[in-house]
Amino acid sequence: MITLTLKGKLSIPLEADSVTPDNLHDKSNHQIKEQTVYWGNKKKTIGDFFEVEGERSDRITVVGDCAKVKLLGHKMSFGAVHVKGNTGYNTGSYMTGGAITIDGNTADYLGAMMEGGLIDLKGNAGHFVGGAYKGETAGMTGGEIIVRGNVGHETGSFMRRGLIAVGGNAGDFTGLFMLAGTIVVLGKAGERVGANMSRGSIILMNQARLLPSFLENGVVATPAVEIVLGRVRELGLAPAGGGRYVRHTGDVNAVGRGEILMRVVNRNHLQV
Amino acid sequence: MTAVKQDEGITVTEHVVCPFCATLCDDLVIHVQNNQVVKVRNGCNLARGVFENAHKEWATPRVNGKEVPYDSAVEEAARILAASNNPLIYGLAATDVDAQKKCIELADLIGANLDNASSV
Amino acid sequence: MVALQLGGAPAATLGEVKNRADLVIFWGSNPAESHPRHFTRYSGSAKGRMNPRGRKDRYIVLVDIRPTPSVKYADEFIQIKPGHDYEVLTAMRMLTNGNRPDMDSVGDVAIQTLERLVQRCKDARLGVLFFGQGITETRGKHQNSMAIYQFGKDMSRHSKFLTLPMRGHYNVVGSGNTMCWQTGYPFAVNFGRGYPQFNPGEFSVVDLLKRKEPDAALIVAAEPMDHLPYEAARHLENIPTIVLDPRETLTTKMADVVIPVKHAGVSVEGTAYRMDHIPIKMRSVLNSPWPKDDEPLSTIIARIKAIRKEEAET
Amino acid sequence: MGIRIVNGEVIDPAHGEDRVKRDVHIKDGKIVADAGQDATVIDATGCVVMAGGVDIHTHVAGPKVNFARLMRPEDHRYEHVSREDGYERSGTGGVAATTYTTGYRYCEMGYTTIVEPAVPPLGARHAHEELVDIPQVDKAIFTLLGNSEIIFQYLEKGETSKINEYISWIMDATKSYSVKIVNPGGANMWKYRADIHDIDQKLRDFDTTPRQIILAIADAMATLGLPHPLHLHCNNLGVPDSYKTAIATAEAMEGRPLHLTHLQFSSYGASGKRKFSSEAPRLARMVNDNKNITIDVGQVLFGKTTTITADGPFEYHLHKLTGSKWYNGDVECEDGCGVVPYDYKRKSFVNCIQWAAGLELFLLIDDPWRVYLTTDHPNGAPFITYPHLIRLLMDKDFRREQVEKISAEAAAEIPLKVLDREYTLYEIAIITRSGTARRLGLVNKGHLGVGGDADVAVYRASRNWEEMFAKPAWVIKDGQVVAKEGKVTRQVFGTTMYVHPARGFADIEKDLADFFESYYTVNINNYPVGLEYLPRPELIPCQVKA
Repeated sequence: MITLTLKGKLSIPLEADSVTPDNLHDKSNHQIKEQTVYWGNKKKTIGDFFEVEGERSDRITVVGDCAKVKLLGHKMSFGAVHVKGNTGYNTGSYMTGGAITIDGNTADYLGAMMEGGLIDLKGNAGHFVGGAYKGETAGMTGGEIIVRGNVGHETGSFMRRGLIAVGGNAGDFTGLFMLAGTIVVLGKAGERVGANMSRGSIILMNQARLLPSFLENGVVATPAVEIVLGRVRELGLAPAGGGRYVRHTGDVNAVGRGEILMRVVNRNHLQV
Repeated sequence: MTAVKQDEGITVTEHVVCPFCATLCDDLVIHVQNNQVVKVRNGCNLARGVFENAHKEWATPRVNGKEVPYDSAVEEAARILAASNNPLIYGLAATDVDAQKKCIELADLIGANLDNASSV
Repeated sequence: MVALQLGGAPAATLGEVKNRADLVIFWGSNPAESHPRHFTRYSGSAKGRMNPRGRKDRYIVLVDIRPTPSVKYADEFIQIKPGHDYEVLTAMRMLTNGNRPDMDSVGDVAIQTLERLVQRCKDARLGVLFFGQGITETRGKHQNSMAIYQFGKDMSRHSKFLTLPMRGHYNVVGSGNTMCWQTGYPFAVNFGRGYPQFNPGEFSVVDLLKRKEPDAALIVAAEPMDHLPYEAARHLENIPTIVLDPRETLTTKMADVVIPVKHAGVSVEGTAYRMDHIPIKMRSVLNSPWPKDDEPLSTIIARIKAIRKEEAET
Repeated sequence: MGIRIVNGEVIDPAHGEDRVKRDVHIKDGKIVADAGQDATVIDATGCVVMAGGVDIHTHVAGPKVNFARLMRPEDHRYEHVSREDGYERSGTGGVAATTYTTGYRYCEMGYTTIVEPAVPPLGARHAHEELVDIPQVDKAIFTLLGNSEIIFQYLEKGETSKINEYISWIMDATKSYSVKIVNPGGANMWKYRADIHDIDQKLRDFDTTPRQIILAIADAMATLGLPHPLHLHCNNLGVPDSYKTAIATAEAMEGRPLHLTHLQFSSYGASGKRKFSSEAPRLARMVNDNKNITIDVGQVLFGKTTTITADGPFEYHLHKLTGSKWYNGDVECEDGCGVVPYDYKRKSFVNCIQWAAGLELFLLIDDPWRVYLTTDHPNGAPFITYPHLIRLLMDKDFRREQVEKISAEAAAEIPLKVLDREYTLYEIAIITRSGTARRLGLVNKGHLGVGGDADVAVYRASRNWEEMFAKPAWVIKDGQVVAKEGKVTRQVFGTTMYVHPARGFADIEKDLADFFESYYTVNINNYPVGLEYLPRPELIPCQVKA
């Protein structure tokens, strides 16, 4: 186990993409301290900002309020990063494997462009969870992201594969330009869910106002949903089971083969 | 190519471009007397505002509120930016391309954040 | 800008509008007050090759959440419910693509009204949709612009159609262009690692200031104390702030260092880019005792290089 | 202080020198007979010494290139030039790289001169503002005139002398080097969502045809004595049977000098099972038979790129085909442009035919002085792939390996599979510098004779041509060493070359004033680009025939 403890409070952000098992697993304690991080416009080392305990491990624990620490677990492909606190922008971006657990909150772009692995966030996330960076036409292509709190806008934008499960509420444009994959929102979802989605599934446990470009396609009780929700439970969230879902297909302005499944609470919602 | 007429101390400049909005009208006729714009032809209200008020409230070189020689203000600016660990350069939308280029060069040199009004 | 990055757009210079457009739509834009001569020079009464009679050869539609002074220049005003631009545009895209929304109205606009508008676009010799801050600063932000561009691309399958933003500051397009050719990105760039990184939100001015991350600021030809949200601008009061500006502003009054400069386009020549990306050389009509702003910037660059060299030697 | 390059083998096709062991002397930015005793000595043992590369067609600056940068942040995110690595200015790469990065990369390949070939007059100021920010190389622009409504109006009235006068005026007003025509009449028709498909098809608004446009402009250019002849992107580019239009266009010229650009994109037929075939052999024969014609290839190489062209209708077609991002930018009274990302795939039949057709043009055109190496950057591939392309031309075994990797269906059909020709170093020097410099009319470039510009590339000889051309041991610009071992060591700025043709063919002042007033949105008095936009101007004289 490698433990990095943040020495003080940061006001200027730190880009810490060197903090991955891929980079640190074969390094001595001294070498870890010498690894590069970027603090504002200065090139610094991990040892400048963190107390470092342990060495040569694929398990990294980061302790402290790292809300200004960006890019933790960036591009990691194996091992585990456990953050006992908050994290900053781009946590777990481009990760291909391994697991990141965050006890606190995080900023925007959690797991952006993710290809594989697991991210478990106990608190809230910002915008673009599992999303695509600006201009990219493919976002998350694999892996799983669990957020126990709330998420911001554009969750899973341009998603191609994988699972994003949100325990709390989601902002607007969940599943924007989604190409495939699955998004589950246990709380309330904001406006414009699935805008421009071509394929893929969005499962909503509460009512949401959909765009005109989604067509209602009957009420279904599908085993596929139960399989997804089973996995979500395994990952530690607790969606209700066994319900029926109104199936909406769209976005007809895109390819139109996506689906939004909204859990039926009572019949009245159909007039909403 | 600018037609400049001298008439009772008034200089008239034609084909003037208005530096207010991105419509960038380039047919203004500006009359100047004693380094003040006294008449704006072809311009809208906003253009008139820009030119007719242009001689008012000129900024002066200052450091911490005190007027200083120009070079001292520039020197202080360099000192502040050289010492900064995370500078921000913002603006650019209301000046010309040469100044914009210099802002980018400076941002590149000092590792700054650089943004313009596009993001606002 | 972000919307352009997401998918591009069908665009043209404003002379195309002057010469050919027979349908002009303003959406979330109030040109009568924000761009007063746009109408006469390019989009409304301007006479051109196919529009010899000017205004009479064009049908003009205004779409907004409330009537504005621009309404009187339009043939038709469509009022939509605040914050519903995206829904209305979604319905218009459906109609363009041959799908009728299963509802009578969207965003308080009757589907029939939208159907008529879409048909006008399809029948146009050249249709143009100008959009302004009313759409880019409401719920959905850049996704609203994206919806406009998507509508333009959908409509391009049926007719010649353009979607053009009404940009504000006179050279905001120049700043985007210059940054783009030198860094690859039009705004929100960070050079902290020695090369340009781009991420709106992470590196854009309002977010940076709200998070109190910069430890010094250089403001060039802008008025953040007036234009930015106060919760962002107030961080400038807590850090060393340098301002280059021809005139006293709220920002110069607050700044630690004020460097007066010539006023581009008033007291010095220089290039600016029009909203349709055409560069024009500005003229000078007044004298100013101060240098042009690139001069103090060059001096600052030289001084910082010298300071770095001294530091390296000691 | 001068430089003396010793012990190298000089390849200088302009003077017929092929691997000649001689010293090259440099002083005051020029090649000289004797650099003097105090000259710095560069020991080029094991190296070949050539003039700096001259790229005749590369989209590197101006409005549409900047739209390509703007529209694709994802193109910049994964490649950068960092100040940490010692560069004066940082930047980002990808296929549409930033200006500083573009200059550094060209220099690091041994290129010292580049031409941005497609600038609409209204975009000239923008293009020049970008050129100022491209270091390490000399530069020039070509102005787009093939859809100029002013020329169309004069054509309708048969006012040839006014066309001469206008082109002379616009060359000066845009500080341009020559004229480019893209899809003559096509961009104008695109303003109605239409295109033009035959060189004798009439335009909709104007009583003229592509044939008339091309001939009038070519004749005007000859009258003005512009140093580079008409640079033409044919109608119907990129579609099956485009080769027929290219041949018809070449025949229409009736012996007038013509440069057909990125001819590869016009070399397709409609035969074979897929109704898409390479007709490069026919076009090569046409070039071999017509000494008035030169071409650059516009080679396609596999990978992701961004297509950028003034051919608006072509880009819309590509956007519909691929569903990719699409930017369209029509330019009032003048032209248009489009930008669409594209991915050339080894498994795509069509892309493989395109790849093969370019190589076939290189290998089947006999005279290397009339075929030039380009990728129509970035349309066929980014320019950083030139060393790879050189290896494809010089190494037939390598080429055969590459053929084996492409779509088997395409591999079975392409004429390329039977071509064994290998380019020599001497021929490579012609198609990358000596030939292009000569065709551009740049008498001081592309050679190592006394009086030439001291732009020199020293390549360490290797059997792996790709490695050799990717990292020259030394690059010298204007007599200074600016790169070593493929890395920029000194930032310098080259000149911008332009022409100033004679005037006085006709009086068009009032015509222009009326036209601008009626149809332009920019004041004619604010339209011309002044010399202040060229901080290092280099006037190249026109050659008017007596």
